[in-house]
Amino acid sequence: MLKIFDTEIISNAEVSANIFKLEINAPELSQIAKAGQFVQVKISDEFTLRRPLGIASAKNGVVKIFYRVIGKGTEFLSTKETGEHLNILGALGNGFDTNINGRILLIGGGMGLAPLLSVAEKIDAVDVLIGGRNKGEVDFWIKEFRAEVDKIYITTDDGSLGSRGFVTSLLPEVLEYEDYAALYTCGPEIMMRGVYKIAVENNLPCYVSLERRMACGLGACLSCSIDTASGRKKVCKDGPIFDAREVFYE
Amino acid sequence: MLKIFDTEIISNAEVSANIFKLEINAPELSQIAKAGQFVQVKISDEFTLRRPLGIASAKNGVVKIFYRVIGKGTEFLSTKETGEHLNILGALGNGFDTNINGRILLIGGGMGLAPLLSVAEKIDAVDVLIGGRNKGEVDFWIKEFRAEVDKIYITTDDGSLGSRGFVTSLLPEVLEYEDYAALYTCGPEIMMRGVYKIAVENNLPCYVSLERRMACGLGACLSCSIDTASGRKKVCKDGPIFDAREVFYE
Amino acid sequence: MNEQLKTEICGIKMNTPILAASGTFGFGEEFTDFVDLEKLGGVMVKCITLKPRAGNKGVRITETPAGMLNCIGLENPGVEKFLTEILPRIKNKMNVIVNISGNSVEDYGELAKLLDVEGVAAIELNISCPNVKDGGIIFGTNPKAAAAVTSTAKKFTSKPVIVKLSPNVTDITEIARAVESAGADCISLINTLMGMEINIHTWKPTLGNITGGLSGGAVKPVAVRMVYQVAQAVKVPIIGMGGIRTAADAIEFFLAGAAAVAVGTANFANPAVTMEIANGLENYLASRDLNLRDIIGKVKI
Amino acid sequence: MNEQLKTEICGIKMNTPILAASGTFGFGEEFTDFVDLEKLGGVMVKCITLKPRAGNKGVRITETPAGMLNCIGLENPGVEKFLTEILPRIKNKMNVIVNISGNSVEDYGELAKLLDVEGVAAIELNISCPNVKDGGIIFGTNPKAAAAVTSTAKKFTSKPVIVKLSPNVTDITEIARAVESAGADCISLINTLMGMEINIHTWKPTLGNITGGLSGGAVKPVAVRMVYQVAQAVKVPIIGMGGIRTAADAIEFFLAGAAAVAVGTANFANPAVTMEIANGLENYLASRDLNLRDIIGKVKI
Ligand SMILES: Cc1cc2nc3c(=O)[nH]c(=O)nc-3n(C[C@H](O)[C@H](O)[C@H](O)COP(=O)(O)OP(=O)(O)OC[C@H]3O[C@@H](n4cnc5c(N)ncnc54)[C@H](O)[C@@H]3O)c2cc1C
Ligand SMILES: Cc1cc2nc3c(=O)[nH]c(=O)nc-3n(C[C@H](O)[C@H](O)[C@H](O)COP(=O)(O)OP(=O)(O)OC[C@H]3O[C@@H](n4cnc5c(N)ncnc54)[C@H](O)[C@@H]3O)c2cc1C
Ligand SMILES: Cc1cc2nc3c(=O)[nH]c(=O)nc-3n(C[C@H](O)[C@H](O)[C@H](O)COP(=O)(O)O)c2cc1C
Ligand SMILES: Cc1cc2nc3c(=O)[nH]c(=O)nc-3n(C[C@H](O)[C@H](O)[C@H](O)COP(=O)(O)O)c2cc1C
Ligand code: FES
Ligand code: FES
Repeated sequence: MLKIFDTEIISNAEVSANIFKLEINAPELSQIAKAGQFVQVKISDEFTLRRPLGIASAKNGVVKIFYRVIGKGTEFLSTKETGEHLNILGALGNGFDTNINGRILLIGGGMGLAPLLSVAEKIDAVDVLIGGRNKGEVDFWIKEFRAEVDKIYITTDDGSLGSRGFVTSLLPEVLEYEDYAALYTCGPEIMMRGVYKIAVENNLPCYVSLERRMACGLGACLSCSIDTASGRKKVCKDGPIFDAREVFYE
Repeated sequence: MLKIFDTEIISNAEVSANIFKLEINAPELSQIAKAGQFVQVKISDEFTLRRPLGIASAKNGVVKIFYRVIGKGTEFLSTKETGEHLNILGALGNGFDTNINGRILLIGGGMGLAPLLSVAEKIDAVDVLIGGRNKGEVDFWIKEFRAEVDKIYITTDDGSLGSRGFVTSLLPEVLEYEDYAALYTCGPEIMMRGVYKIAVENNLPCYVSLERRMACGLGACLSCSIDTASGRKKVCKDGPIFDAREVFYE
Repeated sequence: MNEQLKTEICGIKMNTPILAASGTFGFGEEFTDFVDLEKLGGVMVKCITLKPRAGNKGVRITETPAGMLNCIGLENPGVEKFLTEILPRIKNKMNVIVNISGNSVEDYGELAKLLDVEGVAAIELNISCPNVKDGGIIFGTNPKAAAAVTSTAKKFTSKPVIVKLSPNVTDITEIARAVESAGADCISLINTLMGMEINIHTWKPTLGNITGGLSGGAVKPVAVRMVYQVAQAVKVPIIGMGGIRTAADAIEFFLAGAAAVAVGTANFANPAVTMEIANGLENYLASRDLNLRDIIGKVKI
Repeated sequence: MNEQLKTEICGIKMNTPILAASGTFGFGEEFTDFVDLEKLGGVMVKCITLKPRAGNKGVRITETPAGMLNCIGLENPGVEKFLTEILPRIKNKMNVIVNISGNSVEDYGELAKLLDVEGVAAIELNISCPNVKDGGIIFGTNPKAAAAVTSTAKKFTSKPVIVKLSPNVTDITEIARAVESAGADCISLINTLMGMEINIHTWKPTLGNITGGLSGGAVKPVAVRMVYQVAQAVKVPIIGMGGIRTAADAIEFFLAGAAAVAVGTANFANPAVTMEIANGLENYLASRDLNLRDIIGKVKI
């Protein structure tokens, strides 16, 4: 059952340069939301389209979202203040499987860590490999993940925190330490393809969270259609979580 | 010298049903503004056009505006709060002559009282004839005019305050009590025409403040052009104040 | 269901004169959490072609001032799958109006014939596509081509044929008259205006297809004007669309001459918007003690 | 004045490639408190006709989603008064580009001749007006009529002739090619899209003239698309306009193929906007170490 929720903003604060953490009061949504699902946020009456944002946490009636200001919509969103209302459509998409047997490794780059946080929140045996451009971009993620995961591995492009390089540089090493049942990844497509390649080499299931521009978010408009090994799919409805084999098949 | 002012809202409160009093901090504008001039208010980035509103008072660095909520622009304006900024273009138009010898009678209907208040503020020998639909619509005007004029005459359509009827019903009587040097009027066009007729009968100069839809407010776009006895004129630049003989000549 | 809003357009009984525009409402099912599909006058489903199609590559939508551009293209599962898998699922839930596109006049005929089945309320000819077989000109920009498509479709179906006009023309009334003469039972308009956006960082067109169709509030004044012009030019009923977001917008179209209206882009901002428009229209009429027919085409000139 | 933005278009030396669009900027003088007129590439003054005209009656403008409709009509003091009273006042302050309108082909010729005087930088033919003398069809919607107006104007003036295209056509490139062949030195586009609004309380069209011209942000995607199409079709320089509000918008037009741009409706929200756009453009180019010519028409397809 999808719904439009009239929620109230608890807080909307910059946690790193141009990255905001938004907390909204949304009891019903927080109950029904599955890890890896997303919402369509109405920015204001002046915006023709809603903006898709991942649910990073849904707990105790509160839904948390992390977003980067990249254009007009997210910029306007960043000006909203505590107490203002936010119209939200959700929860959308399929979500990650949170009933898997065994330990899961979450691998996220940049804002891709948002949906992974909601997975960490839901399952116990879970570690995270965090990638970012620099210390500032990963620091707040570390704080968010600390309580939810066992191990945190960190890479930064500039080496200002953790090991220098990309998540794909560190991943093979991480996979040697520990046996994982599956890899869940979200971030730039090139990163996810890299992760998938390593997953294949290690014979591990790999699930990815995809991003496409979306209008309806309901599977109606075909803005977000993609080719998969089993035909055309809609990222908003059939995804955003896909078995990497389905989408990176070529 | 016209300017765009970045002003701060001191208050923006409903003073009667759907009528708001807006006070802004605008030292320079308040210095240069002449009675009867107006400003073009930028509602927000989403509005293509500014909205013309009369300067009702310009004193001690504060500019006061009274506006009725009638459409999208004024509705949005009414949601602005103390401390928010307001982008204002002004001061526009010619304004009333405030150096006239002798007593002036101001005759205003509804929101037409706004520019007349700025006249009352600037000259001493002045009375006002206030017209409105009902008590609620004139009460706050009485408060505003009290300190600025000598006599206040009141009519309401429903008789709930002052005499029942229109300003034009009471006007002939008022003109009997006192000798006026001129009539300044602003309000619905039909009312102003009525006032002009009585002025002619009494051989009195009559100045009217006109309203037309405006885009530029600078005399450039011809949105507000009118026919006058001396050719085409622009209400925004050649007006909004006109000798009634010029505009009601037919 | 409110009686006041019931209407009938070329034989299609509608509970309200509010429809969902093709390409924005899927097959209707996607909106069941927000919309009582029976309360819609009909759902103009995503365009159907003879063969399944994947549509355009790359970015397919972008937001523009008070509007959006789309270049979905003709992605659809093809008429066969529509008839066997989709139609049976949806046919009893709403008036199904099937929007069809072809590469040639014959395509339209074939589609019209295949769709002449129970459960299809009407077919809507999307003529904003190029005549691939015959020079590539857009059917909807040429009165002869538009008429040819219309008369061919009419020949092969017993269903009402709605012809959906492209606004990218010099004289919309010329096309409207041409399709009326060719037998159109109803005219719908407007389809999208052709537009383009360029990304100033990458210097590439934002959309995968370079250009796309402009829709949403931005186009409303153009749509109202065209509905008004076409209403003066033809006798068949008109389904008006283009930028409708509120009941007030819809009423403008009725006054301009539309017998019904369709809502497209506004469904994205608010999936329940069609219901709100129906309610708003009902209130407008009730508060003035009017029937729907009292406002259709009643703009005072 | 920044050297980077200097340019020359059909012989007109411009300090920046940012112009003010006809009808939105008066005769330039009205904006001197906000704009350094010399910093503009030119001011396309309000259209001038042979005789003085009063324009349309009734309401002349209304705001629409991200845009506006206007039906000012051709109000102007007439060419004589323009030449004797206005031109002497403004000619040394800016590049004066005179926008002209006529009721017949001959009118354009006569105007072109009368305006072939010192102080006029160029004339711009507004061909979005009806050929009153010859059936009433809009010059700009017919390639032959557009070409006739162009060649006649060219015959009677030594000034560069800019032809301003109407977007209300099926194929903008057809008109562009026709006026280029007829001798146009430059093409400007787009003029306004024809639109309409109906007041749902009074049931009357909002505008005194029933329909009006749509401009502002809403039309930008259509304008960018048309500039792009015309740039592929002709060799003469293009002055692009339609919905430009920011430097980013202007850059889109340059990438699409405009050699200069004009700003219209945005002057109303911000009378200093042309200066802000010029500065923004300068920063964009400087930060990338580019010249203006490095971006013109450089959209990557
Ligand atoms: C399922 C999903 C979940 C997402 N979750 C998050 C998240 O948790 N945190 C976060 O920071 N971002 C997330 N994004 C990306 C986010 O939607 C965009 O950054 C945002 O829409 C940009 O809007 P804008 O108006 O600021 O940018 P503009 O560039 O002005 O937007 C223009 C249009 O493009 C679309 N668009 C632009 N960038 C993207 C993008 N990367 N993905 C999809 N659409 C885009 C916008 O929605 C809008 O329609 C997610 C995207 C999807 C599809
Ligand atoms: C010189 C001048 C001074 C004014 N002073 C005042 C004042 O002090 N207090 C006050 O309440 N109102 C005043 N008005 C009227 C005020 O401008 C309109 O009520 C306001 O613009 C309505 O905007 P809207 O968006 O709410 O209405 P909408 O109807 O949504 O506006 C649509 C368009 O029409 C224009 N418009 C609508 N009504 C009017 C109108 N009556 N006059 C001019 N343009 C209109 C708007 O500016 C806008 O461009 C004045 C008008 C003028 C010309
Ligand atoms: C994403 C999208 C897809 C569309 N697909 C189709 C289509 O397949 N067939 C068609 O005839 N019109 C299509 N249209 C046009 C709409 O049906 C409608 O005519 C147009 O968008 C104007 O209405 P609106 O402004 O309310 O959206 C599409 C529009 C959008 C926004
Ligand atoms: C109020 C107004 C008056 C206009 N008058 C003229 C005119 O006299 N001649 C002309 O060629 N174009 C005229 N135009 C069109 C503009 O010059 C411009 O082509 C159009 O508005 C698109 O640009 P914009 O969206 O930046 O306004 C007018 C536009 C407006 C808004
Ligand atoms: S966003 Fe509409 S189908 Fe996915
Ligand atoms: S509002 Fe532009 S000339 Fe008066």
